[in-house]
Amino acid sequence: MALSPLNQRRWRNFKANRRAYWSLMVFSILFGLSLFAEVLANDRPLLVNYRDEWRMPFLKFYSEKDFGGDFGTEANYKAPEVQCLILTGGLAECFDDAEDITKAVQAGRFDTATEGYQNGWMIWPLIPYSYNTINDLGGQAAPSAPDAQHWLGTDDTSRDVLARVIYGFRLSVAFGLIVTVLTSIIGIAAGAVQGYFGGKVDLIFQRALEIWGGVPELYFIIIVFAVWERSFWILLSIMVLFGWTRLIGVVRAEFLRARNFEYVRAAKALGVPDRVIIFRHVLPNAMVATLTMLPFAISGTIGALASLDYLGFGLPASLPSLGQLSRQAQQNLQMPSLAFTAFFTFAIMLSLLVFIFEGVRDAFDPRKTFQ
Amino acid sequence: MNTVLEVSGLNIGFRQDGRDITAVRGVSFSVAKGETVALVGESGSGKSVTALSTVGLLPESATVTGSVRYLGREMVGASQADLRRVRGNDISFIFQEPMTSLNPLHTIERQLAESLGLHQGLGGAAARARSLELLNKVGIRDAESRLSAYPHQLSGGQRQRVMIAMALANGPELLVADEPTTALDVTIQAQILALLADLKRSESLSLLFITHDLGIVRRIADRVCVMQGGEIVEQGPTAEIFANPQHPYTQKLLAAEPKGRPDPVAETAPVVVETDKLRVWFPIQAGFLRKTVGHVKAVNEATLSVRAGETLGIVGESGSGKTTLALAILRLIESTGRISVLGHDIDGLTGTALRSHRRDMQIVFQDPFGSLSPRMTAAEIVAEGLGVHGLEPGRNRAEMVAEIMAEVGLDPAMAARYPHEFSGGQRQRIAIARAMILRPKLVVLDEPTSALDMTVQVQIVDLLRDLQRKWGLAYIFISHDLRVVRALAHKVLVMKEGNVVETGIGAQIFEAPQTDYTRALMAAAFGTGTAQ
Amino acid sequence: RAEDTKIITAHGISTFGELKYPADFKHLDYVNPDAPKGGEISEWAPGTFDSLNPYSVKGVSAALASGFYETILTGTADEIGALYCLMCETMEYPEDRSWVIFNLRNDVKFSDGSPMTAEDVVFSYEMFRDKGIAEYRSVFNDKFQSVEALDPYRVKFTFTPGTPFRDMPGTAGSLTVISKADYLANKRDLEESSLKPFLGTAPYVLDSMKVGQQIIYKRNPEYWGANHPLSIGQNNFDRIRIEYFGDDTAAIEAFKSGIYTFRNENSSKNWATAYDFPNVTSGAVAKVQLPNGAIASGQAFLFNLRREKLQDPRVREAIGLMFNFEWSNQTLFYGLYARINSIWENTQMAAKGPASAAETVLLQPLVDEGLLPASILTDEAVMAPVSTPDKAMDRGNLRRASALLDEAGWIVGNDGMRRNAKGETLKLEFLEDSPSFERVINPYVENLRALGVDASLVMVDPAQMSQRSDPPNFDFDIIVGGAINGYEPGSDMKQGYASVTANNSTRNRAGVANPAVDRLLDVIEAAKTREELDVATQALDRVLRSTRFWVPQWYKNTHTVAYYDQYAHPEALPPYALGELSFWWFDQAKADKLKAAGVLK
Amino acid sequence: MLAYILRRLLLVIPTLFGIMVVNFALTQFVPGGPFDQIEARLEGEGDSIDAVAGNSGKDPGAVSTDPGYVGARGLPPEFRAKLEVEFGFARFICPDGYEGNLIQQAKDCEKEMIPAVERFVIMMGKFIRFDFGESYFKSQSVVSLILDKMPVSITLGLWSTLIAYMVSIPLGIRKAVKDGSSFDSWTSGIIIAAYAIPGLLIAVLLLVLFAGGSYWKLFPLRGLTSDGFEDMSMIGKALDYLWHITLPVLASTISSFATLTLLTKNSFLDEIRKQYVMTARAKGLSERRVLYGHVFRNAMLIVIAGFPALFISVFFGGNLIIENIFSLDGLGQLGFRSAVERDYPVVFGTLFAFGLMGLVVGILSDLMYVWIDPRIDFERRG
Ligand SMILES: Nc1ncnc2c1ncn2[C@@H]1O[C@H](COP(=O)(O)OP(=O)(O)OP(=O)(O)O)[C@@H](O)[C@H]1O
Ligand SMILES: Nc1ncnc2c1ncn2[C@@H]1O[C@H](COP(=O)(O)OP(=O)(O)OP(=O)(O)O)[C@@H](O)[C@H]1O
Ligand SMILES: [Mg+2]
Ligand SMILES: [Mg+2]
Repeated sequence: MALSPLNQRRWRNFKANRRAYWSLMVFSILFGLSLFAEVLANDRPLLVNYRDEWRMPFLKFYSEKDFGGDFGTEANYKAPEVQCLILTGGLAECFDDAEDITKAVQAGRFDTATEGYQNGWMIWPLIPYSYNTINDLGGQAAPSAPDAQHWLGTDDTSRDVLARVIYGFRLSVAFGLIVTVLTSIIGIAAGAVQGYFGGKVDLIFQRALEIWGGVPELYFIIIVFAVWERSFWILLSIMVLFGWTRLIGVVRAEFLRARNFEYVRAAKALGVPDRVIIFRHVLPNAMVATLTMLPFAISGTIGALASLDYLGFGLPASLPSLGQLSRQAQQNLQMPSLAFTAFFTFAIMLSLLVFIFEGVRDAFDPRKTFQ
Repeated sequence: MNTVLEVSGLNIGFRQDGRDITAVRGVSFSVAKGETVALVGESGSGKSVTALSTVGLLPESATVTGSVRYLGREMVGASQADLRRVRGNDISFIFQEPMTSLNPLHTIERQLAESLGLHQGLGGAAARARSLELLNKVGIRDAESRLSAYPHQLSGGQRQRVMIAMALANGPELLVADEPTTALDVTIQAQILALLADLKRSESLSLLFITHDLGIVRRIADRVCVMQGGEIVEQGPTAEIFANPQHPYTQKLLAAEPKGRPDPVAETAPVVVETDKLRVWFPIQAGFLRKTVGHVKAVNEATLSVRAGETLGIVGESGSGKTTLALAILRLIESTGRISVLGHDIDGLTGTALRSHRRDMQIVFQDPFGSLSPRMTAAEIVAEGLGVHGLEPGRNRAEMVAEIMAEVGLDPAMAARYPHEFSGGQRQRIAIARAMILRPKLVVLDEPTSALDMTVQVQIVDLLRDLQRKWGLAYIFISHDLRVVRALAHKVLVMKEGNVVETGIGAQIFEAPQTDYTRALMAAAFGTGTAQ
Repeated sequence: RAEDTKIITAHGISTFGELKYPADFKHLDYVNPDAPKGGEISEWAPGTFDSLNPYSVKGVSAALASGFYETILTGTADEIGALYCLMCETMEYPEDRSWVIFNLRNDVKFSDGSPMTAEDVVFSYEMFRDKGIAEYRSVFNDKFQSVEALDPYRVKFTFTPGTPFRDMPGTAGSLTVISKADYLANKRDLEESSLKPFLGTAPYVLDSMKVGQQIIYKRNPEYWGANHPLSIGQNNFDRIRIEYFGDDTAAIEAFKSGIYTFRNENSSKNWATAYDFPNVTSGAVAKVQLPNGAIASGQAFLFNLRREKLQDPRVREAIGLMFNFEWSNQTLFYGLYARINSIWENTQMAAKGPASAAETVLLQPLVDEGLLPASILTDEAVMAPVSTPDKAMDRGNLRRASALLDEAGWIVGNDGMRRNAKGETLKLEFLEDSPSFERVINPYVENLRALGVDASLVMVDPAQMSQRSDPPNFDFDIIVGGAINGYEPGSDMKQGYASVTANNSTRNRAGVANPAVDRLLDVIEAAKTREELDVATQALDRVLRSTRFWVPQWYKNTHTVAYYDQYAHPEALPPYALGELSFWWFDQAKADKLKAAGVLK
Repeated sequence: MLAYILRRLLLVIPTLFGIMVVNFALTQFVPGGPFDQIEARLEGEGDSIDAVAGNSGKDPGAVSTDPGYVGARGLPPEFRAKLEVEFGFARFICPDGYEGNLIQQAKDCEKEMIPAVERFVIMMGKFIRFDFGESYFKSQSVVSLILDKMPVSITLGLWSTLIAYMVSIPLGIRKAVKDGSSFDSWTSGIIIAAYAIPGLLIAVLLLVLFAGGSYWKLFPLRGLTSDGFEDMSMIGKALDYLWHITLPVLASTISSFATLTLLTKNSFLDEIRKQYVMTARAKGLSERRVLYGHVFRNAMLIVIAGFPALFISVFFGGNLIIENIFSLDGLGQLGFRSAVERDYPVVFGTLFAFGLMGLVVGILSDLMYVWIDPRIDFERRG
């Protein structure tokens, strides 16, 4: 896609702001990586060689029976019995003494001539836990401190924090981005129309907004959740429903002012349709607030999700959300690793976003020059 | 005679989208106490930036090297505190674009009083009295009631006079005046110049005067510097330069004058625009609740008509309602009275219905800077109308933009710049290009040549005439420069205080003005103005 | 007719049989009769308060707000079902307990010094009947026929014929008595919240309060009953101070800095991690576990037995097998809890081992009628399954559970989910409103999913929770609830387990409806002696547990308390109360030491 | 303008009515009602605020079992009927000529439920006279309840708004002036970090660190005033008050710097290079006066546009978490509690009162736009 000269200039300007440019790179890489969370952190191996057959459990369902076990339910790859079965090609002895056999096989001490033995192996992801894997802590209580197994420790349900951060980052950022994009589009459009046209449109629309603003979110959520099951998309819709009004005030104010400017009159004289005037002439000059707010809107949405969690109306309990992490941090001050993780996750994410949007602002600022 | 300002080896460059542009190269000149130095030259030659550099007012993107000394103190690279001490009190500024140079949210009174308070410690009633005095001096009528006005409620010329009043408020040593009279009618202009001459005499005010009006230069300047392409190509005492210009550009400049007379229009040519008793009254509001306490009768019952291929010149003193009338005709402000364009009554139309007529009527605003979207490039601005009304078949947009830019004398290579990266005259030409690219039937030109040097002015006048000949355009031409009006206008309409005092065939009015007012105007313009 | 029946006159009454303390007892066994009086004890309470009227649904009443009042009879902490005369000299009742007369003491004084008479008792009765919370209203309206003052110090309660009289004299004696004169004179209202307490007779009166933050009670030096045998060695503190905190962390911090001095810890996490501050290590704060002989709550996951998929006991057993209490206790609760096996855990009423002979007598007929399987007579009482504490998933239990589900027709499909013949998955939704349960239920859900059960946790808000879990909706699969129990099970057990209540009682959320249980409930209600009751309850316990209507959870069999070391308690604590506010006492010497050490101000 | 203001004022009525209608309609669909709440209370179930108050650290458990409970089949019908009448959900229809206390003698009369529409009309009738009734669960009128909670909310709201503005605006301006410098970078770092500390955490951390028994015991743990406040001198009172509010105000402010500062910075950046600023400089004004005297007013429109919303939210929204942690009794708790407990008189009363206030503030803020920028009007355009 070819960029217009102006956009090229903007892109150059953006790149000239090193901080913004690198923030964008880092953020994209982080988010990109988190899109592959299943490969990074999973309690199913990436690749299993069982009796010379290659299987990819992280993509496909295999029952324990498929590995010579006795349950038809999904193989629990973390269980010593299953690991032993895979390594030995399904030796029945595994049911009795899985751990010893496993050790023996790994140390090469195992008698390979044993009836039915066939060597197997499996490749684990870097972080061999998923966000909902319940870990055994060998006698410790959850939340546990960071150690070699769990680099960021475990949470109060004994799940791996790092895995949850990775999955949570993906979920929360996706949630935040979608909500913010939708609310901003709607909010800016609504604010723009109100501020630009003024008069009755403004008068009536504003009243409608005031009425909408009076709707108690909590009741609304309760009602919605009484009817539908709690889910990512429902929560997202609710957030959009209540979030889109946030930007309207500032956008409207900026438009009320900007519509009086001479260049708007000039555009009108040219016969430019209102729609185009709004988007091409006024909006770029009325974006300050919007661009400033956006990074905070994204992290604010994630935060709002946390407070909803806190009140008991958040995402389904089984999903990993960053909000939950901060709640746990607050309730488990005795385990500072949780607080640190929560803080750094939010701080890094937010700084990246703020810097990116600072760059965007600069890119759109005609008078900004870089040395 | 001691030197007040000494500029030597001044270089100014701008960073623009990663490249360096040199705007001023090796400029050196000096201004002595009580001396008036005129800076003349091509539009875009670096006059304004040179002037701005004297007190360090250039934008961040500028790099300045060389030396500017004010009373022996180095100004280039001086600290903000030092600069501040000099600004306003010692060196005052009149900016080229008065329309955008006033704080839009402060009243006139406040802006004036601020200067007074800052350097003279005047406050309250004293400041008010002094403000009134200043406004009267610069010829603002009914100054008392204007004090509480905001800039947007003033006409272009009135704003310019406020600027002048502000600059003179503190009795500066050196006044840098960047085209201070462009928006003023001849009578006021004369009054201002007299005022300056007075100050020069009584307080030995030094003046760095930038202008395109060679008449003025001849009248008030002691010395002249001629700039072209960022360099001073020639400088010397005024009389010498005028009598014996050395540099070819100077010669060309002195020779240039809008010449010719309008071609006659066929009686049968269709009427393009017609108004009947057009009236615009602005409410005067007072108090927090903004009750309307009276009206500024900006335009009273203006009736006019323009045919295809015909030019209607509108002249009149500053603040007489010319701009307002123009805006009203194009339905850019609310008005009462009939307006018909190409036979359609457009006074009741709104929205799309009105918009479909817009292609046929275009306007060049008096305030070109304000009328350009700050976040769009020149190319986008010029091309915008094409996007709305469609391209001429078989041509592409970039090509058309380049062509029209060349026609108005702009380098198409500058098309990717933002408006603030141009000089005043260049911006004015962008505005002209934007209007002309659409080939409308009617063009309203509100002082389109005020910021242009003679050579470009001639070029623009020729262009306008060409286009008119070729496409049968109708112009409404507002200007204070009566020579340009004479060169272009078939008919002339004279306004005063919102009323049309006289209207008629151009030649007639110029030759035999009917009213006293017009007579005075003519006398000021042709009699005293150029007689010397 | 009165002459026909024997009238019993006594200093107290027990539900069954004898009272532990004779009429002339000097003091309770578990108190220290020589305990010094004085000092202050302070505790915390969560949230705020805005009322001192604990008898209204309005307002949030302050902690211990009912401490201003006494009842005619009072119980002790080492005996179940016994009530002794506090404000009466003696009580009279016929053998069938169809009425009771209290001979009031004439030295009982309200805290303003005015005497308490029969008139106040009748007035209190009437007030609670007309304006009390629903609980009182229905008892007083339905079960009391009349209440009359026979003379200024004699009051008679007659019970409505047809009600089970067994507990009625006790219920009557448990009436809180407030002053009529004060109530009328000051236009008080039992239904409204108020910051002025009614006038009562109790040993403590209001000292001062800061609404919502702090309330201090002080011992009334003029207390009428200071030498009453029931109060000897009790009410030892001069002042009882309650500090309110909105937040648990704030509360702990307040304890650490000595803003209050006694803390009964209810969080295992705090117990394990919060008590490592200097005053604990130095011994200035004592951190002790004291035995708790109280009955365990019947806290459990309750199945909704009305759901078709949950009607097969094998399914319920399989689900129960997947709850790994041992792992949860170790990993989530710092090992502080004990497992509940029986509904009457921690009492002699819990069924143990194979049915005893006495139980068999009760159970045999039910087996004969085909209401119960014969195995109930021979099998040991069902115990909660034991799992490994080290692994969240116990493979042995998984195998057993799998077998059970296979047997019940829930077969594992190609996706690892179990389906029945109709192709439905075994959906099991945990409905919960308390976020603190999330960490407990989530591992359980994961275990269940590993079993092939389509389990999930659904969080709702409290209002929705009660709407969905209450009659008539009962719209849940499994919730956390309490299986009701009690020291003296009686007619009230029907609320929890009888067929008639299966579809309309909030006490029987599980929807237990089993004819054998119904029959045993009748036996319990009719029990005449403690032994009969014990046996019948054991039998009921055995039968109920065999139905696996629940997945029992845990209870705490100790009191975990921490306090600034200036309090002392009798060597042997009674089983049913910790009693820190009443029979513990202040040790001035130790307190002085703490003060000297700068630990407390 | 006057006409516009009049129009706006008139529109307040239908708007407020609309807000009430929507809310009333919504509450008809909310599962659970005040009666469920009373039932829950009688069953001794947890306090509504419990889950939210950090008390969720408590172990799951302690389901109360109280064998003597008799309300197991829900509320006894007469009691419920009485409550329904008291709460305005029903009325008694009594035989002709019946005299006496309706509520006491409920049994003689028929209970009739009042249809929702009628209830709404009755309620609005009272609200118009500013009669907001009495809470279902407290023997206190809604008005006095709100007044009781105001000190806390005003304290938190006023101070945190003030501090936020007083810090953010100068800071933002400075950042704009020094855009791109290292000062700009590290201040950004700090305010972002402050924003990033999860809201739930900051209050607890402050409490534990600066008020708790383990680290520095510098500030009190709860409340707005100490014991014996009444007896203090004026200065003592002021100091005591400030001492108490330091931590809660800090906790509620710390995250608000980020947006406001950056907003200020960015709007300044937009204005600071405009032509009129050059004029101001050319006058020889000091940088401060250029920034505060000229740019400020031009740049601040949006900062001010956000103000009414902020005002409403800090004053009437309360801050549940901070109120809880510092044991303050403010509107945050009241609002949440009444919503969860379905204490409708409080819910609607606050909604009406604050809704009205919000609308008026809305009008004022629009007028403020005009006052800031006289070019602004609200006429139809386009
Ligand atoms: N901010 C800027 N960035 C880039 N180029 C600029 C900038 N400002 C001015 N220029 C260029 O510098 C040159 C000199 O501009 P200047 O405003 O001094 O012209 P001028 O002589 O005053 O012309 P005019 O008579 O038209 O006002 C012009 O070519 C202009 O395009
Ligand atoms: N928005 C407004 N509100 C109030 N008065 C206004 C407004 N706009 C213009 N005026 C007044 O109307 C009168 C006519 O103004 P107009 O701009 O038409 O003058 P002009 O003839 O174009 O003058 P100039 O030659 O100085 O540009 C002036 O007195 C001006 O002050
Ligand atoms: Mg210039
Ligand atoms: Mg004009």
